[in-house]
Amino acid sequence: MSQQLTNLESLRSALQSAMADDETVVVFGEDILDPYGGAFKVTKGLSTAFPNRVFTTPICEGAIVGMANGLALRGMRPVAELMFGDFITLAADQLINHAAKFPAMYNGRVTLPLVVRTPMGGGRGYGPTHSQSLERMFCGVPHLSVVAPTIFHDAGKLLRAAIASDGPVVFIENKLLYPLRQQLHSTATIQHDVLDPEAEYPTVRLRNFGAGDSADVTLIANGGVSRFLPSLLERLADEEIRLQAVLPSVLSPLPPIAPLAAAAADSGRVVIAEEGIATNGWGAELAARLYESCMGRLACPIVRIGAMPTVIPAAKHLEDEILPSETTILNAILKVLS
Amino acid sequence: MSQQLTNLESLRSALQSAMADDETVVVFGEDILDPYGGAFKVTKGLSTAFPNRVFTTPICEGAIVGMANGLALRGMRPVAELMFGDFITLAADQLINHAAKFPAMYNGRVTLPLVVRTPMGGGRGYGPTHSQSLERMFCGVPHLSVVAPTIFHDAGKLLRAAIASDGPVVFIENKLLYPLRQQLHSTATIQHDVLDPEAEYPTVRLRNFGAGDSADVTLIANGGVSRFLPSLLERLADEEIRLQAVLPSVLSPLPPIAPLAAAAADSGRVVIAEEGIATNGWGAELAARLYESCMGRLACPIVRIGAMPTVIPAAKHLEDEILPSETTILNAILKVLS
Amino acid sequence: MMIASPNSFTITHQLAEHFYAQMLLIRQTEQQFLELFAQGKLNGTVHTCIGQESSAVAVVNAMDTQRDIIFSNHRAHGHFLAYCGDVEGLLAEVLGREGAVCGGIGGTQHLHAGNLYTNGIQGGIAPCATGAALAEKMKRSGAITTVFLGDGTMGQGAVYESMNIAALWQLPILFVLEDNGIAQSTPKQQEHAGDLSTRAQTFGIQTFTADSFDVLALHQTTVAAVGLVRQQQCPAFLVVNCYRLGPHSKGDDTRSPEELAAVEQRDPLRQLELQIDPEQRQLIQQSVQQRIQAAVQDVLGRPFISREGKE
Amino acid sequence: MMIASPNSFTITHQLAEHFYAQMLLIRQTEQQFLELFAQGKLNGTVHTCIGQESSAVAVVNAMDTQRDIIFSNHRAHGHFLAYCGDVEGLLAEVLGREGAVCGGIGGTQHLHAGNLYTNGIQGGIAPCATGAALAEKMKRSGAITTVFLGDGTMGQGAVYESMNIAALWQLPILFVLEDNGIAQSTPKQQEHAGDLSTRAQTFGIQTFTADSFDVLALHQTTVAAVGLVRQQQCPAFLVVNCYRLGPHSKGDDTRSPEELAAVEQRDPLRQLELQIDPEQRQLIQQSVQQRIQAAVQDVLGRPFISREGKE
Ligand SMILES: Cc1ncc(C[n+]2csc(CCOP(=O)(O)OP(=O)(O)O)c2C)c(N)n1
Ligand SMILES: Cc1ncc(C[n+]2csc(CCOP(=O)(O)OP(=O)(O)O)c2C)c(N)n1
Ligand SMILES: [Mg+2]
Ligand SMILES: [Mg+2]
Repeated sequence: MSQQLTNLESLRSALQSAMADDETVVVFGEDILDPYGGAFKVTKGLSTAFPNRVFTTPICEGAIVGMANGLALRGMRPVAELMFGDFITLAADQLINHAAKFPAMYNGRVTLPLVVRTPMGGGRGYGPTHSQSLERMFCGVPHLSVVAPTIFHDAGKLLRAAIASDGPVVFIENKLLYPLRQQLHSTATIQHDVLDPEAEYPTVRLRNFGAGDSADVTLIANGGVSRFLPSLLERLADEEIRLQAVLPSVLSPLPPIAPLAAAAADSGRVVIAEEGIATNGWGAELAARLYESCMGRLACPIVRIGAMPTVIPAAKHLEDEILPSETTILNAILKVLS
Repeated sequence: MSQQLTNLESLRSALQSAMADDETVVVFGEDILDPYGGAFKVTKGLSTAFPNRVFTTPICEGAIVGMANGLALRGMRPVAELMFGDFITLAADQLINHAAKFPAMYNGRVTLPLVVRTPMGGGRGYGPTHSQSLERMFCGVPHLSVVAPTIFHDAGKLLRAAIASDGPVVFIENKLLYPLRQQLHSTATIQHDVLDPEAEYPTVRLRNFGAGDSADVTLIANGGVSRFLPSLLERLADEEIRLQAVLPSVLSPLPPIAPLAAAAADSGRVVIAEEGIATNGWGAELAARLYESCMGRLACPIVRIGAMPTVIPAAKHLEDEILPSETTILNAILKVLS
Repeated sequence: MMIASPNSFTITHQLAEHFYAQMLLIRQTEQQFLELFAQGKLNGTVHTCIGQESSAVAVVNAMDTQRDIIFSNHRAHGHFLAYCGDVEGLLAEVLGREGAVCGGIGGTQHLHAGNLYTNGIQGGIAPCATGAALAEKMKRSGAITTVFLGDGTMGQGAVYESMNIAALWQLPILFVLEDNGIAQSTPKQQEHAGDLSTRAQTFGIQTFTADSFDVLALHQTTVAAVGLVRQQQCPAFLVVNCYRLGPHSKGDDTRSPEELAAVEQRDPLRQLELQIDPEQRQLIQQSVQQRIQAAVQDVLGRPFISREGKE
Repeated sequence: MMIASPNSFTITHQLAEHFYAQMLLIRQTEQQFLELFAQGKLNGTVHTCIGQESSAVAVVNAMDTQRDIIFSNHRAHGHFLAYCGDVEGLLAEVLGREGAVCGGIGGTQHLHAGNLYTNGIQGGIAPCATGAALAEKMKRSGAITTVFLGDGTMGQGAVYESMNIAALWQLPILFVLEDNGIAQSTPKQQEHAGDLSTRAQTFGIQTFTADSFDVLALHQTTVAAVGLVRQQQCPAFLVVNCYRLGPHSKGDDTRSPEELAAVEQRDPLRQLELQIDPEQRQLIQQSVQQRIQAAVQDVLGRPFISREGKE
């Protein structure tokens, strides 16, 4: 099997191919021109290949997304980059009161094929305003999708799906995943399959045990925390704990609940993990839905793991205490097992 | 017993007394000067009484809250009004990356006594950008409180508590509650008591049955939907259905879960209602927490009621179909009872 | 362009009548709204442009409505009617009846027809319009984009972000400031430092100013501005001094009687009326009145729109 | 004010030495940061103001640091050190050690000491500073507020919203534009239409410009601007043309060697050095070096800060 791409390479080549395939795709953002190629280099090479369709913008996140809205209304497929996900607050009005409103409030008579890509997450010591995972703010906004690849998804394919979609999508890229290689296939220990291969934004399932067995624990997780899974799955396999990890790639609207609920009920023990704060997070809605669907079939309460509810410190050792880690997830798994 | 104040009167007199009692209280917002006195008239009379501490601002919601942040850092107690709650998206960055960050990221060495008051909610035919209940976006933001009176709370007292608080508070006023009279005492049918009278933002409990009995159903609700309760409690009393309604006034961080869970477990049947969209709403976190705390003690899944997940139409009859009503709550109650 | 043609006299004459008919249509449609509101048949809110119709008519008629694009705000009935004349669709929209241009969902503040888009968030349309202008420039459609902003809305930072980008990238967009000197209840002097008509200068955007009192002159200025935008593929800023004769929305006017009397003197419709041949005028008045009466009757007879089939 | 005093020669001389000491302290502290970063002892990011120290020193020294207020941004070490000189507190902050000014939580971009506040969101501090200026005006403290903004940050609408309010309400605030001609990797010409130094004109805000190359002249200009703000209780806009000698943060400089060589020629520290008596210069250099070495040693010897006791 050929060496897998990194998340970053996958995203970058998706942008390249999307622009090559469709000349209505235009890309915007701060500092995205070559040779710099963007703060996280996802757009590197794009402006050289498509000089007339890649725009470096002034620093004005609101107008970046606003402009993208106008382009989308007029038949283009804008892909806007916000340099850090923390700045999405500045575009909240354009996302909520414009992008997500136009098609519905004009009674479906316009489409709004917009993608806002942005890196979220901590772990790099960037401090309180450059480390958050704010996608939760946009989960549940009607007519807006929130998509986030894990390392077990083909990030580029998801991005292509988002670009092909006729509605607005907030596309979350976790900073720490960029350099990691995508893991799209099974390994000796880890069974990799896709619950809904036909879905626009599919859900991946990973198991550290054979197909015949049922899981001891179900972990439902998204985005950045997926980086802990290869080690976690191996480690639990060693201890003969059967873990199944279910990884949706669309955070909002949630994918159909039945397959997730089936997976949850299969083990009766569930952990939900995300990098953002768990309180009122993505996992809150998911947990509520799972409880609804699994009434009487859960052996114990769902444990939700996320960042502690405070600011994310700049000092690395303090940051580590705030953000979820392999250990906090492992402990949650052991907790639901006990 | 003397005639109760309307919600509007209560809020207005709280602003008056807060300004009279503390000269660091300053009030800002669009069109708030007399004789106009603000779009919803909550600030009416203030600029006449305190001409030097009431400021009508240009139309710039971001800077309104930003300025308030600066005032708060410098020892004032700003109360900013956003004319419609829908515009809070424009202040999201100032609330999330400034107000909620400064005290914690400066390691507790500053306080930020800010109140952002804003009317949320529909039912007036104002259409997609003037009718939303967006408080859910700010629920779960660390170091930020979200407070919302019901008609069973002393709205003015809550506002005074918010003004007295040393951290930032988003204070949600439901438009349709403004003209309604506060109901702060028991009536022939409705037992009114406060679960935590000492709390800064107390939780009210209403029961249409005597103290000895336990409830058939527990409804946990907030803000605007409280207006349906007087009729609902009466109606269910007629049908001999014992309803207890639990109404927190602080939406985030949630009040201690134990008393809410006790109320939920008491009946084993729970409905959660809010005017905002239920998906990823205030009720999602609440439901998840109740399930956690009431494991095995709920007779059936919690039903969450909120606005349908779409834009709020301008046409009144269409709007009525989207927003929660007495009927949708009643139906949810009947559903959990069946 | 028409103005400069050889038979300019007749054409100006025709133009005046054409403008008069449109302005009257707007005025009377909005008066209907207020009446329907008073009768309880219309819910929510309406922001009428009574007194400002000439701005809508002068500007929109300077555009190429086959291809050009308009973004507008809460006070958009005039822009909408000058653009497409669909009285029935608009009436149905605000009354929630079948045939509503946005299915009764948008209502008065959130309208869409052809290339016209409105939204109720002050300032938010400025970057959207800027993006639309970029789209058309990239498509080489030759279309320009016009965005209508009020004086109060010049308080929003989004406007300056947009102007900067529009000038930096030389986008074909006309920023139209309808300066009626008031925002809801607040006079301009309490909202703005300095002179609003200089706000685009720092970005190197050429500024045009005119008064809405004289619709023909305003039109001529707009034609020049539109010509610049289209030919040079660059932004321009058009400041229209105008007068809000009515309340902000309904009945919420706190201006003094003197102030109201003063703006009343600046009614462009009455002013234009004087320039129209009385016979013609009567014909136009009759036709507009019939049109509107028929539309109201038609639309009120339609069933309320249903949500069926919508998710 | 000092400048205009009778013994202006000696005092200018003393001022130059004072400024030189501060600028050198800033320069060498930041060089330490880069070194510590290279050694893997410092995580995250640092935006050094290498080459721009004179702006920090000239502006902050024109203020009354006992009462005046400073808001700054991601590139704030210079402002911080010129304001309070707390090398140890700053070092501890970026190294996460005991004694950190913000408990290691804020880190390089989120600093607070006395009346100085920084944040890492470009533009967001402008309205905060405006509010602070209003607070001080209401309190009649006589304090003024200075807010530091970069040229790139002039793209944010929040800046214009703030200028409008500051001018409308005549607030004692000095907007300082540190125009180093670049934002991260993007040259000013790709970020802005028109001339940045005219951006405050439309609001009627008086504008001062100076070059950071000559710290004494810049200081003099700032003293005038501060004097205006304090005496007239009104806003002013100070444009400081300056030069970023180093990368945006660490190693991310894509400027050409020629460009870098050109800015290298504009190092205000080297320029000032020429004006200082060699003996004095050596004394200052030694003292600064000792100070920093001692601080680094001290701070690196401290334990990592703990979260205990924090919620
Ligand atoms: C973001 C936002 N803030 C506030 C409002 C409420 N509002 C609607 S119209 C208006 C006044 C607008 O004044 P101006 O821009 O001068 O336009 P005019 O009403 O005079 O046409 C205000 C404050 C809004 N719709 N959007
Ligand atoms: C709202 C926001 N957008 C983007 C950034 C990322 N960023 C940090 S510094 C910077 C460039 C700022 O340029 P300028 O204002 O000229 O200041 P300089 O770095 O030159 O001092 C950018 C884009 C940010 N911190 N905040
Ligand atoms: Mg106006
Ligand atoms: Mg710069």
